[in-house]
Amino acid sequence: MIGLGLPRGFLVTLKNFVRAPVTVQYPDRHVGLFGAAKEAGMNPFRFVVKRPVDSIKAIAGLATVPVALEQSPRFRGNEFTFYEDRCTACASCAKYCPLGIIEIVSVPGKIDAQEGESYKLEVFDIDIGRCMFCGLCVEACPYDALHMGTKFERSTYVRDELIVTLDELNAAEKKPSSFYRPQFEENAFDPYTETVDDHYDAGRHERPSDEDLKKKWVDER
Amino acid sequence: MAIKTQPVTVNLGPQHPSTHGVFRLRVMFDGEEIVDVEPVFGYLHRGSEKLAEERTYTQIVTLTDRMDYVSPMLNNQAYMLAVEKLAGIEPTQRGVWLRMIAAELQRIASHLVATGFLLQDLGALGTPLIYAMRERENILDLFEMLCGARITNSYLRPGGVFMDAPTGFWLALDRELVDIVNTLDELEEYLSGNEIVFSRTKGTAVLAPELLINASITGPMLRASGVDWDLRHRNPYDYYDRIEFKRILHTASDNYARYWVRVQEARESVNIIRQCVAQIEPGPVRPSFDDVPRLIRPPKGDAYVAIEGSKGELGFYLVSDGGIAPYRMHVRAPSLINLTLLRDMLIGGLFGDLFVSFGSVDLNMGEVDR
Amino acid sequence: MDPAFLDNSLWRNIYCNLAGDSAGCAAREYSAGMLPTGMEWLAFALAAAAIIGLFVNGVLGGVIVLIWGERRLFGRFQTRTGPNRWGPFGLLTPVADAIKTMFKEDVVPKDADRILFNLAPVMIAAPALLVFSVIPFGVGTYVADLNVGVLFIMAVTSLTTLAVLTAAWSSGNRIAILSAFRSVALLISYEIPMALALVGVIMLAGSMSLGQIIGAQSIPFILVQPLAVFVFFIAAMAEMARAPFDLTEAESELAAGYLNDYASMKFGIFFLAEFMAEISTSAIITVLFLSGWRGWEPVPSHLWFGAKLILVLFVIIWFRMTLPRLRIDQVLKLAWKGLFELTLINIIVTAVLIAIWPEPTTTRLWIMAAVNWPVAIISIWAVSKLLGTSGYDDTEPDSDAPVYPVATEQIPGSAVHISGVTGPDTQARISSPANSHIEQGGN
Amino acid sequence: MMEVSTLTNVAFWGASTMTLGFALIVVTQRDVFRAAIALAGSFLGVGILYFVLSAEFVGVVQILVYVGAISVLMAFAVMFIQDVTAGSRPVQGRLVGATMGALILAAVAFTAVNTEWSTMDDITDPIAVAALTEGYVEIGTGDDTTVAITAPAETTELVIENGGVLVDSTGAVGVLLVREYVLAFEIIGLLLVAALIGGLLLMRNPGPGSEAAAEAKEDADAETVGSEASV
Repeated sequence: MIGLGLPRGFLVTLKNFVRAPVTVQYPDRHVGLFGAAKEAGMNPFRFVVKRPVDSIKAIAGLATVPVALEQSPRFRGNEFTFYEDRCTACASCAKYCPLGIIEIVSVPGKIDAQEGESYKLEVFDIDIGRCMFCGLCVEACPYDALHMGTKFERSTYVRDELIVTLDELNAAEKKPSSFYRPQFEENAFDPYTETVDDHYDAGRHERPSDEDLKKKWVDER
Repeated sequence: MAIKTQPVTVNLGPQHPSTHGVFRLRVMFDGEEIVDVEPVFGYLHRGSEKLAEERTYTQIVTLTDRMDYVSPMLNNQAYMLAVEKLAGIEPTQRGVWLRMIAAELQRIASHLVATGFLLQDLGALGTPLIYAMRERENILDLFEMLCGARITNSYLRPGGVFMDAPTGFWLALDRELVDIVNTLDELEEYLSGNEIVFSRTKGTAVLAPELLINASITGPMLRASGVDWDLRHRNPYDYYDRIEFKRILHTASDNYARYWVRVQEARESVNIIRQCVAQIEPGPVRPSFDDVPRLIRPPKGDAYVAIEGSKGELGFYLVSDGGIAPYRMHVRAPSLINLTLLRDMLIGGLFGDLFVSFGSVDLNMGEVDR
Repeated sequence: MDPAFLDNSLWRNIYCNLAGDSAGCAAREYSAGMLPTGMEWLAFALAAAAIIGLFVNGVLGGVIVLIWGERRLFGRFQTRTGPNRWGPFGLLTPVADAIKTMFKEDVVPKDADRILFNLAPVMIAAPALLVFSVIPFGVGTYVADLNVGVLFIMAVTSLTTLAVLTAAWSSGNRIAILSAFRSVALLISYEIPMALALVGVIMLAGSMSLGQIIGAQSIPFILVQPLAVFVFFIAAMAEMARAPFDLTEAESELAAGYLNDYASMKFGIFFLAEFMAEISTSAIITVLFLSGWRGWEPVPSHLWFGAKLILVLFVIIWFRMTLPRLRIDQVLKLAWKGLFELTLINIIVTAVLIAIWPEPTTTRLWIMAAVNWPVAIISIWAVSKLLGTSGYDDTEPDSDAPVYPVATEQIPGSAVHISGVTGPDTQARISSPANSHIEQGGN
Repeated sequence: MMEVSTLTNVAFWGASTMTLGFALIVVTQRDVFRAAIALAGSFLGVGILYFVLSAEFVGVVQILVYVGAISVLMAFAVMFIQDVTAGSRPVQGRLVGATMGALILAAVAFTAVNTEWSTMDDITDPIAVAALTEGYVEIGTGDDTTVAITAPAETTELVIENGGVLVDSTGAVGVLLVREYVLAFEIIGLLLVAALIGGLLLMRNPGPGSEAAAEAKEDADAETVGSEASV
């Protein structure tokens, strides 16, 4: 059973043995002395002199530095970014959701100076516990009010906490994913460093012209 | 010399580490030799075909992701071709090229998984599997760039794909293609000449081509027996007729041939992707909503489209009654049909070869049970 | 219980220090012991307690480090990092594992034979620990230099199979029984080449005492006995049931085999015994073939031993990480048709060499090495030919091989694509009568 | 009369109890597999007894062969028994068996009591006395390994150098086996081979023309496999 194949296999595994590991450590990664010094922004000697305790920890393998995950801006994640100002309560998202987990209750309400009459949201609940993040709701939203988020940590001990309500959506940090929102990609928007708090800055997918709006809301009434 | 023995029946699964999902095999052993095999499946049945009757044509894409969860892009492609045929939608050029690139990347990923798990079944303690999965991760990163998800892609829409590739994608793809070839080289260096892999897989679970054809086995399993049957060549869908590619054939029809065909096909897929990248042109990736609305209502009728999936002929049969949801959907799942020769493969073999032969079918329980 | 076994050993030193100038220690000039005369039994008990405590804890500590090291090395071979979260460099991971294992529910299957089921972990742990009693870890660091040390190791390691058999049978589980059958087959097959491989070493050293074998290695026997090393290494891997011979556990076939029904610390003991076997095997290889604790002077002998031990462990782990598992018939074939012959060749060649040059000195050992290496290479090559490896290089199919005939043309009217670009535009895919209902469809 | 050390006594009685206790389990235990394991324990006790008697070579071989191999094979063979846990049914004519057993026990006891065992005082060989009374001189080799003096392999007579004492019986056993009792040794080997072949023959399938029948059966199996192509 001895041939050249086995030794070649051993060489391949040995070659991989000396390779740098591909593991991505999360949420932080262990570093040695050099890594800790680099993180602190000084050379190792200076680091040992300046911060002896930290350097001992680093040598003992206990020092960690946080890791920023490399994710695509299109990542369809948690924490939907929702701009209530833009929502007309048309419930397209609820209709397009394959699982029917978006619950919308609306009342006829406010009048937007620009866009005219709209509906006020009473309830806008997304049951994230059942959500599969397909993004069809975001794709369906004609006014770009709903965006996918970029986070992925939302573990709780109680299922009810997985229902995201309107208040939570409004309060959440607005880091919209560029999934189905090409305007973010055109502006080279990075959802991992920037936030878009104002719905005007979030850009419009297909914004009707002023004439159209006037025709629709004033002339034809 | 025959020694008086008594066969013993052992239940392998449904919670067995090597059954590639939840699958149960009632095996009768005589010593180490397999006397009888009875496959029991259905543990992962989720009723996807029934669920499809309650969903719009676009929503069903999310269901197809979950059928063969190691090659969702190919499922998407097969399903969308069926929808386009049913509704008479003409896809956009760029959309077709993009989904071909995605499908071929998915084929590589799927073949890598198959190879890795075959070696896992052979008893290599994870090393080849991790080398293969490492490369698959990079492919999934590309998918994340394309559509924001790694496995539950739902990338395709009627008439194309939902979004054009981001600008960084093409550079990453170029790099990844080089990496894939390197990984395949490494895997072949490691395994293709390995005496233990040889002695374990050569001449085991040999199936005659006639038997395979009669049982309507397709895919790498069929091509490993020397039957030149590749739907990309026989029945070109999308733009495969504009692509020059080699059909990989092996004549031995044993476990080794199946492994070899998969690895070589992954190499060939790299070629296909290179040609796709060379031919792709700018343009819209899906028809405008005037041509193809979000909610399509195909005319009454039915359509069947099959593509060359990573595991064999993957077909979707759709019947429309003119509504927003299909009246009936049926999937020709290659994993299920390739499993039908399990008894022929296993009976008379040894226990050690059981899961190797089983793994060489490259089946996926999500697809078998749907 | 002849005290002569215990000469100069750790055991003897402790005992004589305690008991003083008593019967067993006459020649050792321990004029006064710590205990008064007549308290030999207490000295015996104390020394025994000390030795047992030292060795059991030392071995368990070694196992913990080995588990950590093995997992780290696994990680590196698979381009991962391995466990590194818990404690410095992940060193506390095995401790955490042990705590977790202890607090698991201790399940005994309904059909199990309770007594034997509980006895099996003890049966496997005892011999695994017993092996260490004869291994010299350094100058004067051993419990007993048994004059049949090599044979003792063989005897004690063979006990593990009985434990495996007991565990498998008492579980009342068919998969476990299959694993036990394999275990017995492996034992019977590999005990023989393993023992025969050692004959060459015993002949060269002229003794079965591990101390004397180390003493005889003016050059490491790995250079003098390449065939013996080759066979012993493979046989030892098989005896330990490590990959590529892990047929008894074979997680992809038997799903841990005889360990199937064990939970909690009973499983933990099996697990520990497995790693103890790995350490003891490496130690035996170190002693028999790598000249044990011998090395250049200023470095202490224990360090030499440790370094060689770690080297052997690395090679074992490397093997385990690289090779797929062999099938049972191939494993047995390898033992009977391959290794057995190799050991016989080795014995004959060594016997002839010793007959020519009795009482081997360093120079003579070098000459023997020069003879043995070509013999080893040629015989391994010849035996691999006998085992039938021809054709192992034709990975690609013959290009002239007949391919199953299918139509070379495309199926007429086959294109499903409607864009008009892909050629003939028809709705139906296959126009056979059986599939005619499909033609109704499309648009 | 030499004084046997307390430790030796403890070891002897411990090992004897172990041997007899396990032997008792062997004959009383219904479960055949448990009996086989107990037998292994009994063998182990005998092995320890050999160690106590300074016959460590025999002791190790006892463990290697009897505990490590024969017990394993017995336990293995037990698995082929139809109903292991029930064991064998009580034999007819228990009375006869009991009588026979009692008679044999009586004979053994009678012999043991009536034999004139040689005592320590009867031993005149000074070396043996030295060994037994632990009054020997140890010889170190100068290295840290202290070696007890052994006999040169060429002679069957035990030569003691420097007034030391023979501890290693391995060489002596080997010399005896391949010099004086070589014929007996070979005959036993032959006997074992014969037993092996006999065992294989007994295990054979006793069907009519077994090999041809087996082949025909295999062919038939292959045909059925071919015909039912799918499940």
